[in-house]
Amino acid sequence: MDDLYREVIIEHYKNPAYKGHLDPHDYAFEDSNPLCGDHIEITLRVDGNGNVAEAAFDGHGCAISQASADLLIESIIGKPVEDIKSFNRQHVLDLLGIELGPVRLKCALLSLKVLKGGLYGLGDTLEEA
Amino acid sequence: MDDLYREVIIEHYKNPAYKGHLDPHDYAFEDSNPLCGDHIEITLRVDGNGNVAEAAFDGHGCAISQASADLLIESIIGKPVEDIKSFNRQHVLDLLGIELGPVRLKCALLSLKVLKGGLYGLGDTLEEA
Amino acid sequence: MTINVSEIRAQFPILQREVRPGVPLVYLDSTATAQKPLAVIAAMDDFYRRSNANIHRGVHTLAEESTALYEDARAKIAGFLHAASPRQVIYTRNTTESINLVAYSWARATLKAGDLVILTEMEHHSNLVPWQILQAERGIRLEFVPVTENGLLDLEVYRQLLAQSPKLVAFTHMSNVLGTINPAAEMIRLAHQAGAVTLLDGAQSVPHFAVDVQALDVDFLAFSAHKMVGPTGIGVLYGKRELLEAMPPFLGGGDMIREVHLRSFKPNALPYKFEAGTPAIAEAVGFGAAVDYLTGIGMEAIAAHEHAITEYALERLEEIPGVKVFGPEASHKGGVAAFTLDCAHPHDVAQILDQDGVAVRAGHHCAQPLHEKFNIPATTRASFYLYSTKDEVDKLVDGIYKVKQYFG
Amino acid sequence: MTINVSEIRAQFPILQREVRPGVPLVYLDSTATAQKPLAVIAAMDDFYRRSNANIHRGVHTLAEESTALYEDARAKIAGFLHAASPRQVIYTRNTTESINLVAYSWARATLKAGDLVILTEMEHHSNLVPWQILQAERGIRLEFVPVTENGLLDLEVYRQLLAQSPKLVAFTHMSNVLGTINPAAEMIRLAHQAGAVTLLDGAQSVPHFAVDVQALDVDFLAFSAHKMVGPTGIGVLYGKRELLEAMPPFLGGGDMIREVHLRSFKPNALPYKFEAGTPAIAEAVGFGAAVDYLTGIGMEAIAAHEHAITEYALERLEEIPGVKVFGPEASHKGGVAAFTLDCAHPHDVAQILDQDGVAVRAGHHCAQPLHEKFNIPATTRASFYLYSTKDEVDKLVDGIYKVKQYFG
Ligand SMILES: Cc1ncc(COP(=O)(O)O)c(C=O)c1O
Ligand SMILES: Cc1ncc(COP(=O)(O)O)c(C=O)c1O
Repeated sequence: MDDLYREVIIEHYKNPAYKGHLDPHDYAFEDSNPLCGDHIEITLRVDGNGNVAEAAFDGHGCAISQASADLLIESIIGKPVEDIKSFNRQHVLDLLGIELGPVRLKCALLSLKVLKGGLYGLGDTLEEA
Repeated sequence: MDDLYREVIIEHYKNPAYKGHLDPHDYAFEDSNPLCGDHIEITLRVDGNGNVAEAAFDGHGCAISQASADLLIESIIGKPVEDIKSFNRQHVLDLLGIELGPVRLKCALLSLKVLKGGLYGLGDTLEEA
Repeated sequence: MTINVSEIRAQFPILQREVRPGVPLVYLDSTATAQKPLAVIAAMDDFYRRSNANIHRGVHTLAEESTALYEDARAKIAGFLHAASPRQVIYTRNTTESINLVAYSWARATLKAGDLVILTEMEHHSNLVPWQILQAERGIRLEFVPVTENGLLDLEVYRQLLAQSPKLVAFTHMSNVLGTINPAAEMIRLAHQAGAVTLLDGAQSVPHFAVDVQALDVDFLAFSAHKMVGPTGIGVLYGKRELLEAMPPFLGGGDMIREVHLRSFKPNALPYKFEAGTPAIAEAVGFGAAVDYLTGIGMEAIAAHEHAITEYALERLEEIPGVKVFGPEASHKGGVAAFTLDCAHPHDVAQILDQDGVAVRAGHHCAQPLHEKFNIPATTRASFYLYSTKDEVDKLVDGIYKVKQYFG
Repeated sequence: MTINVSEIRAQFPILQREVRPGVPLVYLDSTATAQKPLAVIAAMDDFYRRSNANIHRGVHTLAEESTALYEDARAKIAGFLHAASPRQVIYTRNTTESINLVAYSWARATLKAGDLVILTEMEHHSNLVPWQILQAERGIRLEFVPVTENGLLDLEVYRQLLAQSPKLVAFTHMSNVLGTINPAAEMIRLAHQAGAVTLLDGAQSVPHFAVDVQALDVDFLAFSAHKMVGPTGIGVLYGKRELLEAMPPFLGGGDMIREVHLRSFKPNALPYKFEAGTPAIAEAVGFGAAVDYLTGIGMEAIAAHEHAITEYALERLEEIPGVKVFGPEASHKGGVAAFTLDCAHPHDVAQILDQDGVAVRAGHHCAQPLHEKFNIPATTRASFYLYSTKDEVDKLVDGIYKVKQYFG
């Protein structure tokens, strides 16, 4: 259980590298976790090759949701948008390096849900994953 | 339990003395037990002194409801209407001479409910009794 | 495909009971509610002793456990129905609330004055009154598929009614009085051809034989846990996803929302959109255990056992002078035998049977219009389940002879 | 007027549990749902093992027993509330359904476009969303009594709103976040003077202190069994008789009818008019046992115990740097302490507390507008009941210091 608050998570939570709002941006998505109110907004700029040039997240919530957003943004910069569409929950869990119960899983996956929901223009793609 | 079907009850059920419908009549009341569909109609003629001159019941239902209707009618003929208004559940149970669970009690009291409900012009006087 | 009834009976504590000293219980009232095996009772007991917490909103261990148990049960039920997703399984209180949910949410959003809803003459009050309320409120039109003398739906008239472009066809999969098992797949196919949405009252089918919502292609299915060896206080509405997604919320409150502000709210995703407030959590756990229990024994085996008992019961009942059993032959019938006895009222029959521990229902069984159709105020109904035995049928028959002694 | 907490704790099996090996449960989440004493668990267990049958319609022994148990529980609940008659006690699933029943039946029959309904800013979603749905459907007007900085209702504004002739005033007796106990008797008196009907959300009051519906003169009262050591799946709507009598039925189906024909029905008398379909029978039995249990200990003693714990908890929490507790002083407050910690999010607080077995809630506790008012997305909430101890408060405080180590 102590694992849940590994230093990397506390660190990304306290000092996120990608917190902010890009303006102008090519994509902006946001969503919140209805059960706890955690909120994430992601803004993206895409370069001519369809790769993510810049990205940032904004929002509020628990360490798990905010750290995973920061880690997720870090992991997508420079990646082709098409590749990002196939990111799954394991991708985020690998970034976090922890095991999570169902409720906290939703916190961890909120940023991925926002990202993929936005890229696909779909609401709930992830919850069935 | 065998008491429940005392001979007097079977007898009044099979050969009721007061089954029928009075026409003309001074009062006619009817009601049914929503839980089992037992139905009782009572018609009355009242004489100049406010006593019940003639009475009859009609309807269908179980032995308990029909026998108790017959016994109740027998018990009111010649009585002042004002006295009948104060008849209570014990009156009917004494006529039947048996103990009853809550469900069958409703069968036994249906005729009294019809009678009193009609005399008072009220629906549910008895259930609170 | 046979079941070991004495082994099964040993798992139901209440079947060990004596109604009065020396008088064992002969429970022939499973159509009203089924008895519960130890596995179901223990699952709920254990939930309250170990895991009880409110669900969804909690991060503590108990809340995670209870949420998992609650959702596992939903997944089990979805599997039992062959539903595409657990999200299509909405917990309600009972069959009745499930049907009302469709009437309040789907129907009020969809039906206009003059729209036709087809029901049948053999419906339980639960599948009549919600539509009568809507008729009074909205001016929809109700038509009824008649029941034939031998207790089957008149499918000729059904086809004629379908030609009038109904918006909804709502009917019972199995009658709780006649026992008739209606040809649901065929009726649903015809309804869809006519452009109607279908609602199946599965209160008596889901407990007694395998029901596959995808094979049936049914739009809505309603049933209750308490009739399928599960607890009281919980039922299910299954629905097709597109329909459920499009429906407005019904009850408002906690859990059914995504967000709430003082003057507005956004509804939650399925199935939560329709589950307002703290749900029947322990009951969901018990429901899951009930589904496990029935699956463990096998719905085919259960249906076969009930069929054998029903055949035997019809044979024995019909041999009693003055007894008239309602409904079709055993081949079209589930485990229900509703009958009249010429010399005695059903209430008296039931009361005298109770002296010998034989528990049957007497009345209109919440199907008063069907009784009116047959011109009888009430019937006595014996009904069977996986734990019923031929020996119990014999006790029923002996009891009826006793009634005849009193009244004959 | 004191209670023996260790004796009480021994009656709650779950409080003997270790969350993980060596980590005993410290359950501080009773506002979400209460734990259950053996008496309640056993009552339901026993019901399923001995008496289970469907109610009302049966004449056999089991049906009579279960009907009597179901109705006895209603009478106990009526007594607990000091209601004039058990007929005024309607079984529902939970507080949420009780409020929706009023919204669907009373309000839809009574309220017209433009009619004013007064709520408050501290309402649970269950007492907001039903009225928002009605606003969207009907065009009623909603106004909210504000919450002051120290967590009380602004009664000045309430009086001003009353001058606008509201048709309904619906408010919580006790906030599930702030713990505020509102002056219900006075608010109801003023509402009646203004000609309004009143609905009290008793989800947090009825479990925690004596509530006398006749003394309060309240028109409707809603509450849930699961928050008062009873089972999930059952709640109550209490109502004044004239109001309930005049209300149209809500859910249609079995038991709520007097008679049914194919095209019409007559509703049943109270309380059955509002209880459609097979109700939560075992749950009613458990509810009755819960009321007996609470009565046995005494609501005054329970309230006094909770008050002492709450005072102690506020004292200890406020001494932690960075902790801010919401809501009024202990004197105006029930057993709830919702707080924020400057360095950590409530979810993380709850998660870290869970490591030591301390179960608290984190989130908006279904009172999102109230959190918006205070400009916070969430709080961590510890809540107390008759089985809570000061020792448990100490463990909570120790846990918060641990959180500060992680995040400080
Ligand atoms: C004040 C208040 N109202 C209503 C509710 C809703 O209760 P339930 O979820 O049992 O319907 C709750 C409990 O969460 C509450 O605390
Ligand atoms: C065919 C049918 N439909 C509906 C119901 C209603 O079920 P419930 O009372 O569980 O809502 C029943 C059971 O009584 C039934 O047999």
